[in-house]
Amino acid sequence: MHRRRGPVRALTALALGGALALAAACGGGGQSGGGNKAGGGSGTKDVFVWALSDQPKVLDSSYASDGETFRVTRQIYEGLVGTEAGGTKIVPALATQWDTKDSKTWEFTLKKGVKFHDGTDFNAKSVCDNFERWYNFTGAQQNPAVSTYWQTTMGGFKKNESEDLGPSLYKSCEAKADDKVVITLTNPSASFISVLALPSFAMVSMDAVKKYGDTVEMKGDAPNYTGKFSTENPVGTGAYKFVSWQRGDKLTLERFDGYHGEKAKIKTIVFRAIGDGPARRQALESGEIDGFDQVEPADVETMKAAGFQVQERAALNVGYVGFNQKKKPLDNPKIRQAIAHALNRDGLVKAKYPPGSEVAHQWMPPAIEGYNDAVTKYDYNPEKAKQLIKESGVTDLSLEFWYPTKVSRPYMPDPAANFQAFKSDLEAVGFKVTTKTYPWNPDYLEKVDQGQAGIFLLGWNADFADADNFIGTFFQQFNPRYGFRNKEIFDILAKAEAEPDPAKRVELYKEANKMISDFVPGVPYVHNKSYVGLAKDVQGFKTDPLSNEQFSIVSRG
Amino acid sequence: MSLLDVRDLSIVFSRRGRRDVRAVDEVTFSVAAGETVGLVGESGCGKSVTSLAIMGLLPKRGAAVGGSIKFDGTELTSLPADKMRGLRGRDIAMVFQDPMTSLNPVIPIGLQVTEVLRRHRDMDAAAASKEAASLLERVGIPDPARRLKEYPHQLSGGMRQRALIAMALACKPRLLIADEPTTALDVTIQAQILELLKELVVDSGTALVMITHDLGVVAGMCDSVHVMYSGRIVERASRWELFEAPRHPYTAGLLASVPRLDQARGEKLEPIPGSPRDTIPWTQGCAFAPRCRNRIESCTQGAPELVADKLRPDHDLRCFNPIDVAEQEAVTL
Amino acid sequence: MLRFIVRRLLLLIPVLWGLSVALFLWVRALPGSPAQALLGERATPEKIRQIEIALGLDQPLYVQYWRFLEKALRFDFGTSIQSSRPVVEEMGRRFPATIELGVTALLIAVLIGIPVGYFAARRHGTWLDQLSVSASLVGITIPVFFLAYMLRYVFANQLGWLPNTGRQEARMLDVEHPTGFYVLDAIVTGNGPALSDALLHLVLPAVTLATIPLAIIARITRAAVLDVLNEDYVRTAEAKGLTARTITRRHVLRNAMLPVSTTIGLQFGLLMSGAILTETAFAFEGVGKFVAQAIPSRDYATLQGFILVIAALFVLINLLVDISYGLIDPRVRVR
Amino acid sequence: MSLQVAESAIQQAEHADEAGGGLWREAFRRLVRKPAAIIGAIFVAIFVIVAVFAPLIAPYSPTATDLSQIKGPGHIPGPSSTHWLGLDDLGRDVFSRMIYGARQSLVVGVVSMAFGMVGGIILGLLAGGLGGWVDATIMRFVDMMLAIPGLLFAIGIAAMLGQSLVSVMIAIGVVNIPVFARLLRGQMLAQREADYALAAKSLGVKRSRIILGHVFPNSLSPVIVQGTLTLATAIIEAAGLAFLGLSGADPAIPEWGRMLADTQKFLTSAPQLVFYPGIAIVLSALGFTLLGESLREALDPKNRR
Repeated sequence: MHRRRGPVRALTALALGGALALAAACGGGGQSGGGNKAGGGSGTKDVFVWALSDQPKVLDSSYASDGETFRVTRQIYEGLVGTEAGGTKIVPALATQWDTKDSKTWEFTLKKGVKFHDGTDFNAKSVCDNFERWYNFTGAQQNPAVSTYWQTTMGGFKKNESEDLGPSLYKSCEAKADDKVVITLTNPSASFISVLALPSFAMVSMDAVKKYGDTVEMKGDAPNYTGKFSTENPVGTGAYKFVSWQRGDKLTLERFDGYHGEKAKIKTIVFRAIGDGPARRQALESGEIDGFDQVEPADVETMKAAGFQVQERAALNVGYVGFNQKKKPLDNPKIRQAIAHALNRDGLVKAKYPPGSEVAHQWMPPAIEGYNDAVTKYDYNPEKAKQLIKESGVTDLSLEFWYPTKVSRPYMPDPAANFQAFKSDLEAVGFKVTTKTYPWNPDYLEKVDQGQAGIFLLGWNADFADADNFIGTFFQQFNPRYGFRNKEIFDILAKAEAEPDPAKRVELYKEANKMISDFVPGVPYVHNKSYVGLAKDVQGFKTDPLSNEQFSIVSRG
Repeated sequence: MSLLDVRDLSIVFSRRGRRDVRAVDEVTFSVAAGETVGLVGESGCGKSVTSLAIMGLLPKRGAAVGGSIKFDGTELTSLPADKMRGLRGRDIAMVFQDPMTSLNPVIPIGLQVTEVLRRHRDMDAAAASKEAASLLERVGIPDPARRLKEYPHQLSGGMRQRALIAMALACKPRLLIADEPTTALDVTIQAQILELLKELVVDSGTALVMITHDLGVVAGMCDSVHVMYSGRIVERASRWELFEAPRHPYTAGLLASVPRLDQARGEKLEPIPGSPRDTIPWTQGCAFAPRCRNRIESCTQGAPELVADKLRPDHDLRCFNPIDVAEQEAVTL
Repeated sequence: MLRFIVRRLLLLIPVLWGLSVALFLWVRALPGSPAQALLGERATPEKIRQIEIALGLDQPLYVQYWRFLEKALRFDFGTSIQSSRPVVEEMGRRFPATIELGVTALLIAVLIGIPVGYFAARRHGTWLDQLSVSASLVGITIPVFFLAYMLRYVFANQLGWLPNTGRQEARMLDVEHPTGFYVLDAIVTGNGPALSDALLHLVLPAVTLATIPLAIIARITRAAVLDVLNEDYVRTAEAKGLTARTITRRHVLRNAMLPVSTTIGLQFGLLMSGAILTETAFAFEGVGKFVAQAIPSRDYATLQGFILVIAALFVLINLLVDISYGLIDPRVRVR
Repeated sequence: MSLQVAESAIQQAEHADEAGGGLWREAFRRLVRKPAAIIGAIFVAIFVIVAVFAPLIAPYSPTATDLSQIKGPGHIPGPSSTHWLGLDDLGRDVFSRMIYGARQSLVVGVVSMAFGMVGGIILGLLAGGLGGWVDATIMRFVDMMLAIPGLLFAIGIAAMLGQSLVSVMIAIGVVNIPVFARLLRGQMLAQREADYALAAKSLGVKRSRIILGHVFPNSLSPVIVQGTLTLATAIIEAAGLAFLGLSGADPAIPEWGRMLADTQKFLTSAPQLVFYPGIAIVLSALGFTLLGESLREALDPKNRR
């Protein structure tokens, strides 16, 4: 008879247990809430917690292509050259100086006494080994999703396994002495030195690569980094060395005491991934983290008011409304001009972008050489827009306006808001706007790049500070995205890219900017400042236009 | 002194937004130890409600009980709930109408029998289960040890009713109320169950209140019979009296609508016209008046009282125009 | 019973197979390609083609399906585009999170829902009953994520009693996760602060996720108890003079639990749907959030693997519910 | 002769139908006595009236932005005498957007419900009417659909169909198909065993006539109750999908679920923007739920007294 009572009794017991657990949880609440702060006090001076927006994908910089991965690898590795802190100028890093006569043969002098975290020496042989490693990538390593930056900048490999790969820009590397190395290219390239500043060209310990392996498999639909070097044993020369990575939890770095430069001030760096924007801000406010990137525009002022540090980062980006001239009536220049006059760029930037953001009038930010103050500007003028529409003689004023979802870019923190504002502007001057939207990646990017969109929201973040990285990538050849062929623009951009004389190059880009402005292939509207949020006691943090922020110079007061 | 004394019992149901319903009124009867009393009437006449009131099983809210119910001198209407619980199942037990639904389907028969024993007779598990087996045996369930482990759905209807009777008799109650104990059963089983009840009552000297709409049941068992209509007793007499010479037109109607062995061949059964719903409130007159063959004018101008029959002192009647005894005889002949 | 289980398990095979085909076709029918998803802004048509060949996406569909099935049978679902890790590894990381959240939510729902439903039924028609009925109605009609944000606003932003998002305080550094169930991990490693931290992080998401099942369980319990209270066997039990406790537990609750236990079993689908919203709203890195993100990012491998496993779990849980139903209800047991 | 008997059986069946009609009449009488039903009906009525007469009620355009009202990012003007519920982040009148939002939400609810109901009725009718292997196949299919958590299923369909309100409505509708199908099939199986159907069958009335003429119409009442309840869940589900980024293409067109989802980012700075659509959804869903539940109770023969 007792047996039969089992379930009910068990249920009662459960109920009791649950109540206890809840009570414990509530009781624990106060305790741990206090404990947080107390715990934060002890030893926090030597720990710096940074919130990433996503997990890093891999710890091998040559396989990486996304910002959050680079944010971690930048602390572990260094390249031959770098960019000056807070600026875009190329400065020495592992190479103290370099020289080239023909932009084809490059000679580097290396810093002496540099050691990798595993104790091996960094020298000319290391440099050649690294280049040979990249050059000899095979199989899945040749996948554009794996060696993205190598392929974008250097082309193909020693043995190209896909006919879609072009020839390699890299030819050979020769260690002339321990600290002298010569790299030879197949063609002259003035931008080679800028390329080397990219985080993907960081020097890694080849001993570690051989020891732990750097294999990659294409499995299912994505690369799986099976080599332990790439995920569990990254070894570089940076101020921090890798300690551990518990995926989904945290990634820990520690000061490298054998660092060749100034040693890191804070001993431990912890990276956490917090995907939710407001949650990152709240984590900073509650003292859980010490810093995060991409503060929401709306939060900048409130966070400052609450005493948190909000550091501005110079804008190396452009947000624009693109036109596809294959779609009518966008083939009509008057219509394009009309749209440019119809959009209230100032209103939007003032209302939705953080303070310090600039209204854009050309397709690259002012900080980059080649920017032209004298381009045609299209001010907000609905009357003029209506006038231009009348002049164009176009009667069918329907436009298909595209915007992406599931994305927040520095130049476009809230695409839907931009879209709604612009749509309202366009309707105000008489356009009939229909809406199309897709998730940013892959759908939106794919369809826009295939030329399916009419007018669309897009933008660009600089990989490196060069005009070619902006208007060169946009307009140097036919791009289905914009759907136009303008030989003059194509030609001048090609000429500028190949021009070895920097001064002449700048002039050509200035000229190009003017031509582009007159042609109106779209309406650039913002160069957005982005913001880093930091705890009150963080000192020495220096924002960088290319997001190359070194944590080694950070300390806590 | 009688074992159960019900005096002026009234039960009023009230529901928010509806008019109060007076389900039972002016009900007075008593049962002596060892006596079998029948409460007879069509469904809805208040007989089951009366039994629930005796058991103290009416809902606390929405049912107002008036008058007095005395059990062995104890007033039940004002007895605290826990005292009443101690009484129920031990001194007063009840057998319900539908054995199919009156047993808990998810626990074995055994537990349902032993739980009474353990509650009221302080038995331990082993003794209770032994006693339960003998109880089942007594009510005629073969292989009781096995049955104890079985669940209600594994038993036939008759078996279940036997099991329910076993539970009711487990503590040798002094009063047993059987509410239509055979209605839901096959005819062949009905007789067995009635026989069983009769036997048990005689054996143990338990007083029995038999609630039924079936005059056949009454005829076989009861010492005296109370006929109820629309919440009130309309006629009361000993079994013999009642069957021989019913005085109330309702009783007569009930009798006439039941086939009888002594009925002349070819004689038609006469159902009472209308349905129990065709009624008027007792405050306005006789509730049975709308269906009554003997209706006279005064029937709808005031309620008749329950008074002793002028002709037979042991026979109570609530009627302005009862059936003539002579007429009765004419009918029977 | 065993035959019943085996039969049901065998029935699982065609359902899962059909599902795998449907899933495979569905994933291919989604706009956008995984190659583009991998390359993002830097995609060019050449690079996309190169990747598609490498992935075998240029092969005919049945070949692709066969490859997928062959690997899936070996429990190899490929690599997630979102994280570049094997899908199976992601499952190992994310299922514990969701199971921890779901079980906590279900516990809350059951432990509060059943008593509330029971007492509402016992006090049928009183203001207490009315209140519980109205509250459960609101609980069912409030959008999950709205509730989530309201709770965050009140308890995290305004009052500061509970953490806003996530599963763990970012500054918790000395925490080991041998199992991935954070509460369990903290207990196993004897880490007190980690335990209270893990529990605190569970409170708001679990309450959010529990709301709808709680409301449903309370309603079903109330209805079931009301039904049972009107049953003849409860009257029989009363007539036996049993104590109120015995009647409640043995006769009322045991019978009322039949429909309630079925309902609890059916909450799995609701919990999973709720988990998608709850985890997204609380940045809780579990299955729901990962799958929800996988759809716009065209993480094919994740979608196929996770949804297949979720569906299999769902069917298995339904089977378990049927079996346990048999344990409570003898009438089913015999059949 | 046998034809006559058959006719009488049909008449009997028609009586059952009349009882059905009477059932609805009686249910309606019980319904108007229930306070829950009245409250539900009032909510629903307000909702529908606002939706239908939105252009007459709303003081401003729901879509025209006015950025000059916005001083900077994060600045959201609160309620004022000119804008009763304040402005949103693009300077639009929130009250007008709420009014027009009722319209879209009603459309979403009704269309998704109708889609699911029609689909479910077709499947249920085939399964319950034809029986045999058709029934088995359809029910396996329905089982498969039910094996995927509802919201996940809806996301999947909406994602496949692309970003538009139509695909959201189809997605929600499809998810509800198995619910309706099961309900109708179960009810039809029960009705087929009902006395009048058995009688008609034993008299050789054509099966299709019994099923289409009598069994089917007599099985519809729980389906209609479920339809009312689905109106509520559809609006909630649409909000859930919007939260996950699946909703109409144009965010300018106000729809409560979308508004609720899109304003989450202002929760700390302007909680009122979140609150209005949230409350509107809860109240309208509550209205349909109360109505549906009361209807269910009123139609339940157990409650007939």
